[in-house]
Amino acid sequence: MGPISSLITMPEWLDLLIALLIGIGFGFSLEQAGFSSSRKLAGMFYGYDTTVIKVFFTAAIVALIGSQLLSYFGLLNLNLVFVNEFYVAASIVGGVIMGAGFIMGGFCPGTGLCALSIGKIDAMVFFAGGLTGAFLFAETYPLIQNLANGSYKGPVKINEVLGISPGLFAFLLIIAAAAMFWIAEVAEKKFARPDITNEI
Amino acid sequence: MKNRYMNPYLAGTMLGLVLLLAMFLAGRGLGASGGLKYCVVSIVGAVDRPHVQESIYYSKYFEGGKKPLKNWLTIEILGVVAGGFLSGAVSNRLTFKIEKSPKISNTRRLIFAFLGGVFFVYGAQLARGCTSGAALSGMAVLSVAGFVTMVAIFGSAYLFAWFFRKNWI
Amino acid sequence: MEIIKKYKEVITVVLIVLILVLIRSLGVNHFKNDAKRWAEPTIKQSNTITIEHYGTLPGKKLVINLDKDVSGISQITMDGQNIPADSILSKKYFKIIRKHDGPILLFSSETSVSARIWMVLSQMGFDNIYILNNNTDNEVFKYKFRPDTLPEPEL
Amino acid sequence: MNTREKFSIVLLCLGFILALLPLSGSRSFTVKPNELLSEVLDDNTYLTVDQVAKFIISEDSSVQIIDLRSPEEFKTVNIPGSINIPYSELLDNDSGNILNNGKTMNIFYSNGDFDSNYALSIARGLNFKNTYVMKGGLNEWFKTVMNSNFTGETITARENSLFEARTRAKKMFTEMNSLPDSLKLKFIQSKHIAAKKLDGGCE
Repeated sequence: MGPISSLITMPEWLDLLIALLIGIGFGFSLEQAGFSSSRKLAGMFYGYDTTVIKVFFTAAIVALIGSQLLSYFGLLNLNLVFVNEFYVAASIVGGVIMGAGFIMGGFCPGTGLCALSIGKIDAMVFFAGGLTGAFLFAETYPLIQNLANGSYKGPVKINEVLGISPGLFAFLLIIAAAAMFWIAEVAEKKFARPDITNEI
Repeated sequence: MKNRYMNPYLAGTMLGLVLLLAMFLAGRGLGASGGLKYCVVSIVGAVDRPHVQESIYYSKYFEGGKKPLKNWLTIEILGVVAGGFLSGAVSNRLTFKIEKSPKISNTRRLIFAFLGGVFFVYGAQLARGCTSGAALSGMAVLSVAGFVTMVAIFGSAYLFAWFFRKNWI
Repeated sequence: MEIIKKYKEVITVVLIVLILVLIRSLGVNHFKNDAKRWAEPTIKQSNTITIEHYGTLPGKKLVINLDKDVSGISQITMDGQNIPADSILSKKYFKIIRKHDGPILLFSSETSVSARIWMVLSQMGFDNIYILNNNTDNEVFKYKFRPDTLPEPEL
Repeated sequence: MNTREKFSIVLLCLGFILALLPLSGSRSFTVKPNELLSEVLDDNTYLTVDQVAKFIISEDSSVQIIDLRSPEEFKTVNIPGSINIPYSELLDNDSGNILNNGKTMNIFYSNGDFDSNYALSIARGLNFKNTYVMKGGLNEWFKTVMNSNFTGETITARENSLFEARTRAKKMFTEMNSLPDSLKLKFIQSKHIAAKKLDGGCE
């Protein structure tokens, strides 16, 4: 059956309306989680606030379980759901650059946007920086083309690489996540910074 | 006194369900950095047409009279801003302010915020997705790219955390 | 009692999912997972058997005549069970098929009908089911294509 | 009992259930068995070779003819304008996107009556309502269209148009398949619609 978009050829307006609604839900959840606060986000790298890890992994796992169940019930054809393509070098280098950006700016694009939406001036500057970054990438693209498109592996799924069923992998991932949640809360007590956490 | 934030696990579940909905309705994950790119592309397109035509990068976003602004991701990030505002309104967190550690000056915070934006989105373009587009959505569909990007982002952030600790703690 | 109170949210969520999953996996009247697996015999062409050879199958056989009339099957066997194709999933007949253990053989004077019904039943999880037919060369290309010897057309 | 423990337990339980399920990437039938049964027994899912012949000579672009035979067989002879999805690959991932091509009709044919009708049951079971079968397959096509010659004294208007259609289809078929392999291959490649790429991510 699903995804709906593959069943019926949607008129553009409907497709974009869905995009808007999804976006609203996305922004709302991020802001409710407290991702509109750079100090809260940065907290996870210094241990005094690990909300990021909790929200991030809970979300990924919920979506993972949900999609697997839907496909088991025959409601969602996972072969028609986009799977990110794997460019080894690009993913790693890009990831490292993003990490640096994360710790400098205290936002990632998504969280930056919803911080901006509630009037955080630093987030607006971050957004301006983001636009500049995208512009720089576009201009420097010819130089880094090979890096960006090199070592292409296609849309590979991790459970296929490991040769186990998606369900089993999900289970292992969840075990790891549960352990991480526990560690995270221990860390929060160890590196507690009431002076900061009370401000945010 | 502002309202407290939602319980992280609850918020995570909510976010997860939104992601699931995106997969079910549109057969795709969430994304943010892509939207920024399309904004830039359309701005450049409006300012400097000829440059766009010859550039191998920009041209592909305009071929066949495509409008970068009328794009799933662009509309989605509009939604993100709206949703964030909505949430801020209901838990009255709407205030203009520069959030920073008291130990650093506003200018320093803003400079780093700007640099952060530049780095993050540049990296996101390279990795074809940011924390939401590549890491979160990628993990939900079990894509290797998602896990690798996620590890790279958080791993390097932890490494660099020491150098920038003055900004935060 | 204490424990149930303490864990009530947990129990509700897990229970709901568990029940849904059980309904899905134990229900009889639905298609099994993994279409490719249940179509495998047709790719290996191990799901058709000729009238001469079907006797060699082990176990008690159930020959099903999918045609409206019996003239076709009566030439093969007298103990064929007459089940019109359109009522094969009706309670009465489906029970017979489900209860039967041993090979099930589908016969129809229309090859296409038995082929289609075979796929439907196989996807519902019947793995000891065959198509009874004689024209074994049905999927063999019987003709010879003669290219025209005229000078080829300008393209 | 704090929230973390509750959530961890729920997720672990669900994960455990998932781990036990026979999940696999490949697809499963989605329509209800009774619906599928009535669909596969519907006579409108059959097309005669003459109907197909008419589609070919009119080069109807709303119709997609799908050859289920092996690539080798396909290369030697195939119906003009058809694309090749070997039956053994029908259930592979991208074939779904090929059937999902917005055509009003996807017409399956193989040499005979087995593969094409298996394919129809599969496609309909996966909820591709726009799928049909050319009855009798390529054998029937040769019997009726390629070897058609009118015997008799007088010919009615209907027969006349029928035979004219057959003759024209036959001509197209022969021309197409008489091409030297190199040209034919080019033609086939130009006809082959690639599975449409999925849209998503931050690209």
